[in-house]
Amino acid sequence: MSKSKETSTIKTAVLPAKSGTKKAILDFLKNAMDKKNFDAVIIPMRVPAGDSFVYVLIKDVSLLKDAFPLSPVMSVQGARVVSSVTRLGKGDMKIAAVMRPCEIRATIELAKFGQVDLENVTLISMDCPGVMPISDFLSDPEKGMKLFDDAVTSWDDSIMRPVCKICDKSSMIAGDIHIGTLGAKKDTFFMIPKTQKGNDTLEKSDIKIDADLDEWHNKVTTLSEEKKKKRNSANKDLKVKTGGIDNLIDTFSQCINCHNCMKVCPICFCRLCYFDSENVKHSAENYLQIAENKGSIRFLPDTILFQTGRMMHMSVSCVSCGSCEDACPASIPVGQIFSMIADETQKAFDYVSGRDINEPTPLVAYKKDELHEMEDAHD
Amino acid sequence: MVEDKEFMPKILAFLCNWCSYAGADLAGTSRLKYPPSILPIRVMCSSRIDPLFIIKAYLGGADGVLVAGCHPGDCHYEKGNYYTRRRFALLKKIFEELNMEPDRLMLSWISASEGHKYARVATEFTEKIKKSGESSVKNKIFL
Amino acid sequence: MTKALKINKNAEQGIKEFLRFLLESGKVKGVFSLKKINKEGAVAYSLITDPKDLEDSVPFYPVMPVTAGSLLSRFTLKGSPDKPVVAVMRPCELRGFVELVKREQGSFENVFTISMTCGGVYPLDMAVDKKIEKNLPKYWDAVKKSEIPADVRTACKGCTEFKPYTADMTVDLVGNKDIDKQCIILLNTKNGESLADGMDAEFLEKKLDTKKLDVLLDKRAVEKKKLFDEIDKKMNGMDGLIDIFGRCIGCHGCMRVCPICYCKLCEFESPDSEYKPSNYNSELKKRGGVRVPPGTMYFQLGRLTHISISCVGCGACDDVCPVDIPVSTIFKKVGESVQKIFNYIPGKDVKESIPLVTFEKEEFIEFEE
Amino acid sequence: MEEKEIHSDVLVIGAGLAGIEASLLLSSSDRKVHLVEKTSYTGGTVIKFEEVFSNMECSTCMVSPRQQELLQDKNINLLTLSEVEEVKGSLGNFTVKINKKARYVDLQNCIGCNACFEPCPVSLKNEFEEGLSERKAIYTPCAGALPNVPMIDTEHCLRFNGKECTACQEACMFEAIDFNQKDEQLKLNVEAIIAATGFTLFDSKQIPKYGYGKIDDVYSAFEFERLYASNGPTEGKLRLKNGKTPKSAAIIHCVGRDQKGYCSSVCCLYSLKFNHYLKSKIPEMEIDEFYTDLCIPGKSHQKFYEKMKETGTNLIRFQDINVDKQGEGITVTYTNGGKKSSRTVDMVILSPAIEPRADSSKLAKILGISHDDYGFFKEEDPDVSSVTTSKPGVFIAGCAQGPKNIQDSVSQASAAVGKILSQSGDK
Amino acid sequence: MERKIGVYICECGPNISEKIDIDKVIDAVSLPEDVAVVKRYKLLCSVDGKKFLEDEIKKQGLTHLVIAACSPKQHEKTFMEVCENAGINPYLYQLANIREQCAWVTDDKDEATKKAIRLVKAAIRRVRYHFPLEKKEIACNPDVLVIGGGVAGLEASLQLASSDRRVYLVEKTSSLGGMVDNFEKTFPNMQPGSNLIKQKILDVNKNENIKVFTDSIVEELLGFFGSFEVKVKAKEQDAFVEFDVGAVVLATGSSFFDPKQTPQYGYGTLDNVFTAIEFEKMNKSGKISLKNGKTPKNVAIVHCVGRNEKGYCSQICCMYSLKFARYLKEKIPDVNVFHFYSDMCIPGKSQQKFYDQTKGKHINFIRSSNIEVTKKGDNVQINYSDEDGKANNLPANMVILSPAITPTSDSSQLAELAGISQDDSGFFAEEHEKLNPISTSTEGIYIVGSAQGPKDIPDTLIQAEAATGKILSSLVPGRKIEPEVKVSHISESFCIGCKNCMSVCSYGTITFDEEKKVCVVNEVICRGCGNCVAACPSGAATLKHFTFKQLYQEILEAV
Repeated sequence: MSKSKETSTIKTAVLPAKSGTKKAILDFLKNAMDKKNFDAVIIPMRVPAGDSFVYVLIKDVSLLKDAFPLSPVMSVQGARVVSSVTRLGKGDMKIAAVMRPCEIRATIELAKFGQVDLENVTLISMDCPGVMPISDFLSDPEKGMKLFDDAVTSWDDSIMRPVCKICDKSSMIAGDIHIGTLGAKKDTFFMIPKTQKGNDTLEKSDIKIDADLDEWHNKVTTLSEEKKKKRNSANKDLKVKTGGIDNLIDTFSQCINCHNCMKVCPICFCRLCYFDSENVKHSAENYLQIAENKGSIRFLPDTILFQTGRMMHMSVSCVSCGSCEDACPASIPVGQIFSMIADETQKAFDYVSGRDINEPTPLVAYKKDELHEMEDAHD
Repeated sequence: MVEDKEFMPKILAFLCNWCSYAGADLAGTSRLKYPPSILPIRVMCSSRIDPLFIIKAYLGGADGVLVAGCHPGDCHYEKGNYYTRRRFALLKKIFEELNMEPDRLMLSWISASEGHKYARVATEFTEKIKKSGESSVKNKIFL
Repeated sequence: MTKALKINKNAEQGIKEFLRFLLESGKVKGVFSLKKINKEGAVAYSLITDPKDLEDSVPFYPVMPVTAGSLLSRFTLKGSPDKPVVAVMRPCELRGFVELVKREQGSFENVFTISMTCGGVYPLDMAVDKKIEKNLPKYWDAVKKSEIPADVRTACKGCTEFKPYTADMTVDLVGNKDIDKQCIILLNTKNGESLADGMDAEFLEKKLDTKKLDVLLDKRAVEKKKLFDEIDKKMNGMDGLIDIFGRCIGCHGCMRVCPICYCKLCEFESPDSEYKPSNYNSELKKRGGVRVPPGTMYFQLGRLTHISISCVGCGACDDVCPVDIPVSTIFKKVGESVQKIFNYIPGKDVKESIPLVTFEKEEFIEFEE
Repeated sequence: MEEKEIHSDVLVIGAGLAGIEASLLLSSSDRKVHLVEKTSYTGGTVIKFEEVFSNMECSTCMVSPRQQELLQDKNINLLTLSEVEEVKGSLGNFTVKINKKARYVDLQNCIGCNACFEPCPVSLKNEFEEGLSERKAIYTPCAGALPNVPMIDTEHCLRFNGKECTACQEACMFEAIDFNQKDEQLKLNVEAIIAATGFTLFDSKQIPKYGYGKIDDVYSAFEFERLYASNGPTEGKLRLKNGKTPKSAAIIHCVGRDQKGYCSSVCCLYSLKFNHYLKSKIPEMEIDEFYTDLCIPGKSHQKFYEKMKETGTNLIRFQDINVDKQGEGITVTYTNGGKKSSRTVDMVILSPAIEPRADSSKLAKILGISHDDYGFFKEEDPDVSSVTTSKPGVFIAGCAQGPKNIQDSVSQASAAVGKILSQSGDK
Repeated sequence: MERKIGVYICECGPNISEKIDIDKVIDAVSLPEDVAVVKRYKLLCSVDGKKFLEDEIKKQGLTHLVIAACSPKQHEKTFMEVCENAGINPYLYQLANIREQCAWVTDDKDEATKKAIRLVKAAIRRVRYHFPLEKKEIACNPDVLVIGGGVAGLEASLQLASSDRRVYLVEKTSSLGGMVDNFEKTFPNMQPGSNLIKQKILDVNKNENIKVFTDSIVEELLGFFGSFEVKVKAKEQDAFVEFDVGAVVLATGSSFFDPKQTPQYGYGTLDNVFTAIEFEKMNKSGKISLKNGKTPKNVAIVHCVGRNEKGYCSQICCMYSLKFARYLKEKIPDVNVFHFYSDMCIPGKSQQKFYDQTKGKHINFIRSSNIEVTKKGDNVQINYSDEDGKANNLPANMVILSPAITPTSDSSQLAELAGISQDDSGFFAEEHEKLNPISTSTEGIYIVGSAQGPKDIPDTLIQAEAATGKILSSLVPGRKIEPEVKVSHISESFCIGCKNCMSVCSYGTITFDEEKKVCVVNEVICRGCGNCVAACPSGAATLKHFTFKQLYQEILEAV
């Protein structure tokens, strides 16, 4: 992947969207496929029952018309989708993946872990208003559609996932091309190439990249500043609520160890999770011993171990997408908690998950002169 | 211009090496004729046929799946086909319950000397499938 | 007539007293029971060794965070306890465990079981902000009257197997007017009797009042029929399945919490089930588009072939499904019909072998053509 | 005649189940085997059968894997259309003369496509099918015969009767048909010999009262086997000569027992098998089993008998019996304990005794072994071993030694191998 | 190394080429990049054809081979050899049967061609997932354990023992000889039974390659064909003798039905009612007499005692009952003998002659049923229904009961010890009733004599000799065993130890590792049916050359 440029200096294309951005994006994709710039597209599509949206890999252009670039829900995190398509080989198809910024960031994280091969994939992100909690949408899909459409125009995040409400990276450009709607004049939108690949793609589609980016940029900056504030205060409250082992235990007291959070997490890519492996299974006598030390133990005992262990494994790569919270049957605010932790751990390594594919993940790299605050003060 | 031929189903036939595959061969050496719809897949024993294969074939768009083995009691491996029969019964029942065209699945015992039976089964099953028409699963994308 | 133990306290206090007796007398080393584990009153299964900790135990609390069957499997998989442990669990949980034991995933060695005539449990999402707590009076009232408590799990509403098969002891709850005065524990087995032996309480000959049970049975049967008829309308072939399972997000939570699914690594998460680029190519060639990740239907159908024969209809899968797919209703309906053809009742008898690893020489002729 | 000399280890005569078993065992102990078979195919009599008692297993499925194994076994030199003409020498060093008749079809080149049948102008009754269907002068006995290579019946082939016919040769794309093939005289040196030449059935014509050969729809056991066989002349459809489906049948046991003077030990059982055949094809059929003493020895056979009884069969004991044509039907008149009674049926199946092959005494002479009063090869002493003969190094197995079921034939075959291998192992 | 698949289509003269448009097939399957070459040839199985293939494989540097020709039954091996000669692993090839199951059964040439294309494509897709399989060679122990010192065990031991093969003969009683030793004479030749046995016992005892254990039982038998570990324990001792063998012969004989279970015969309650074996002993002792020392005048011999109870005909009862008549005639010339029988079962070429010779004056045959023996004064009386069902009776001094042959009381322990199964009657179950009557489903364990089912001495000897045939031909000293290559394998990391596979396996191939709690396949005895694979829910079990992937890919291409 080619060297990325500083956002402020790059140019953008401005495209017409007479009959709505959605239509315009689909037209762009159609045309790109007709031109053979892409052989296939990864994009959300509404399921026949209409009660959800899932990702499909489309080769037949005629299917595009039913596609839904900006779906109201995130049933599966896009990173898992790209991984499923490319993990065992880049294949011989050039693929465009139209996803949300957090999905693209997770994709890039997975690429760093060898779970994704981006050589033939062009990542297209877009300004994200957030997604609705899937259960909210399910309860009344048609109402959900309506609410979401309004939210897209009003940019009101009240119906979105909790983590979306405090997401300060909803317009972060991490992929090859970003679709900007913020700050765009009526009936237009931006197509912002970030990488060489992005540039070439647009050029191959005869799209001029001459406009500059300020309106979008300003709008995005103010928005993310706002969100950052909300985020910090939200995290402060959350810390109070969940900080300290007792609070933590209380918070996870409803956990039923179904590990759904892990299964849907775009970063948890292990085939067999350590916390499902033989290593965590013990003999009855062992369990009884532990119980006898305390008078009684909750069974299974390792809830907190699992949660903290998972933080260890993935928080530096967490993209705060909130899929885990959607999938939790015990309505634990797991997404918010992990997102909060992620902020801290990533700050510690001055790392932003999915920001840049050339940025190694913190735990497989080191700097000679860092993290002294963690060291023993005197010596 | 291509004149559109009548619908020729795609039927997978899982055949055990010792009886049914030999029976199918005998149909050949006896020059019996049956529709080209049948595509044989050879396994050593019908008990190798994991119900998942049949599901895969069905989801993959097969219009029909035939499972054939030695007659009960004749299994080259003593009792394999008894298990085959149970697994098939299970799967067929599931398909019935889901109203998922159970008639697209068929179990038949065909011995090495039953070339005629193989040809007959192949023909009749094909006719049956032709009546039920092409499997709609072929062009589903939300599987 | 079986022996029974009568403790003159309400059912829950009574059973707790009995459990305390078992721990204090050293007859058992530990007790498996639901227990309040924090001030919010969250309830989870616990392994209790200290009598004092029985205080917070709530053996009959109408919620099933995890099926005790899976837990006991986990508990005994790597070796049974040296001394007896007693577990209080619901009939379906017990049947689940029996199925697991048949698959070598656990053992009854030194594991004694107390079960009950079961009124059902509330779905998990009611466990938040004390919803269940508030419902308790209504719940017990319904149980007394052999009625189906409002808002219990769908699976429970239509459950006709609410009387345990292999429990060492059975607590008489359903249709029992006196549950807030007395606790009747039937001692079904030698183990049961020997445990109860020495308990300072009244021993008597008693058996369950089948009439009262049948009252509930009939109501449940009606509910079940309703459920099945409803789902049957939806299960019309592949299109129906796609409508039902289309929104599945592939978390496989249903499999993870299922008391029958016991594999280290599910076949549908194994390398064999992964798509190579070539697989995608041929799929696209066939259909023009393909859902990613693929294999939603393959997973559901495959899991049906793997577990429907042993499905105990506990409903854990419903509870855990983030997108409210009526998993248990489907698995239970299919399950019951396949169990019928093998005339097999999962969890009824630990010595009865699983239909798919045995056979009759003359059977299922009707499936051959 | 040209002469060839081959050196090798054991000679097995007869490629039926016993011969095959012996050959495969010897081969797996790295012995070279010469397997001499009189006919053009392997498998012996059992491949005539659709199913075998008492578990009604499909016999083709049972035998063909072994035939395949046999054909692909490099240690086994299969000599079809061959007969032993002379045996000299003794244990450890026999010299055997073999007359190998020409097949006129090359075993290497022929791929078994059977393209040569159709053009052949000659049509004859197919002996393998008991004359119930036709074959050409170039033919294989039945579909699926192994080796799947036809032979030319020079007795009827026009070309070998002075006419200029090359129809089959022209039809063959593989230069497999070679009219210039010659009969060969082979001389073999072998250590030991196993004679497993099998049996034939008593010819019911010798007893006119059974009406066999005179009355339609009176069948001998072999005919009925082929009638029922799914690879047989009627594809297994049971029809009367007039094309109608039989409604009733009589199965008559012990045909020729008195004449032969022994109980053939398998007739009762294969008669019960016939009963099963009939019921499986025509359940509502009325069946009479005429027997004298029911002989169903062994641990697994009575169950079979009882199952058959459940299907509702008339078991009739007789001392004397007569079969006559009676209008449409066939009347079976019999006496039991002096009383005379009769039944009328659509078809009659005769279960004749097992007897030695016509040429068995000739072969016994060649081998230098004796045969008993009935013509079966004579064992040295049944209490020592029923596979050793008066001549060291010459062993006998299967029905050539006496009537027996498949199980015992196969056992004798491996017993003979046991004898050979333990003899030559040093003691 | 890069995959290079070669596809060769056999014209089989006109057989394929006239029914299938081979060139169309070639075009259709040539596309994929890893298909290096697609060619047609007139007859691949011919000498030239094989030569052509070998050269092609070498010249093109092929890694995988797909042949489209006739049935694998016909020529799978042929082309495997070609692969080996050309230096590629024979399991890296797949045969598409476009003759028997395509060209020969399809009228329409277009359709046949389409089908052929699918078949060949499926084969190509499958072969991509093939991996090389290597033949294994396992050293084997030629020694043999024989359990049971009766006529069968002795015969087997004598034939097996040689300078390079030790035989261990274990007999649970104190002496060799077994049942036959009780018989004064044996039918039909009326030779002294001892002749038969004595010499064998002498030979066994003086054979230094046979180690005899009397008064001993086999305590433990572990392992598999080629290497069994044996523990033998002498009665009233704790010490074990341990040794290894390659094969085991079970010649543990049979026992008799106990007439006490059928009171109507008065056995045990009435004097002068004897069982067959009691009579044999009495006769061998030299004098046949009644309890009161008198000589019997009228003797009844009752056939088929216990037949209905056991549910099978014991095959030899009629014959030894006739023999008893002979005994009686020899010792008491003027005795009257009455045979009470249902059906005279005298199968085989020499039996009827014996029967005819036995028949005659004073020896009567009464076809009868519902037999009951009662007391009548000092004598007994046999009440019976005759052939027409009429009730009738007959007084006698002595009654001899001919009971059915039954499995020995310890046969179920032995079966468990050896890991073999028993049939409904309790006799050891053979692997295949016809083709393998002396083998069991556990390879290397053989069952001979009446332990496998009722039979006479000649048949017993034959089975003993047959067992030596099997053993001598498969366990050749110094030669290795070559087990099947296409066998099951269970992945330790995925196996959850539910034992489904063990329950469905017919050959005791799979064992359970108690340490790791996983199932393990013994590749030496696996026959490769794949039943265990379909029974495994975790995908931990797989069958080499018929793996999930291989079949699954074939399926996907086929549809």
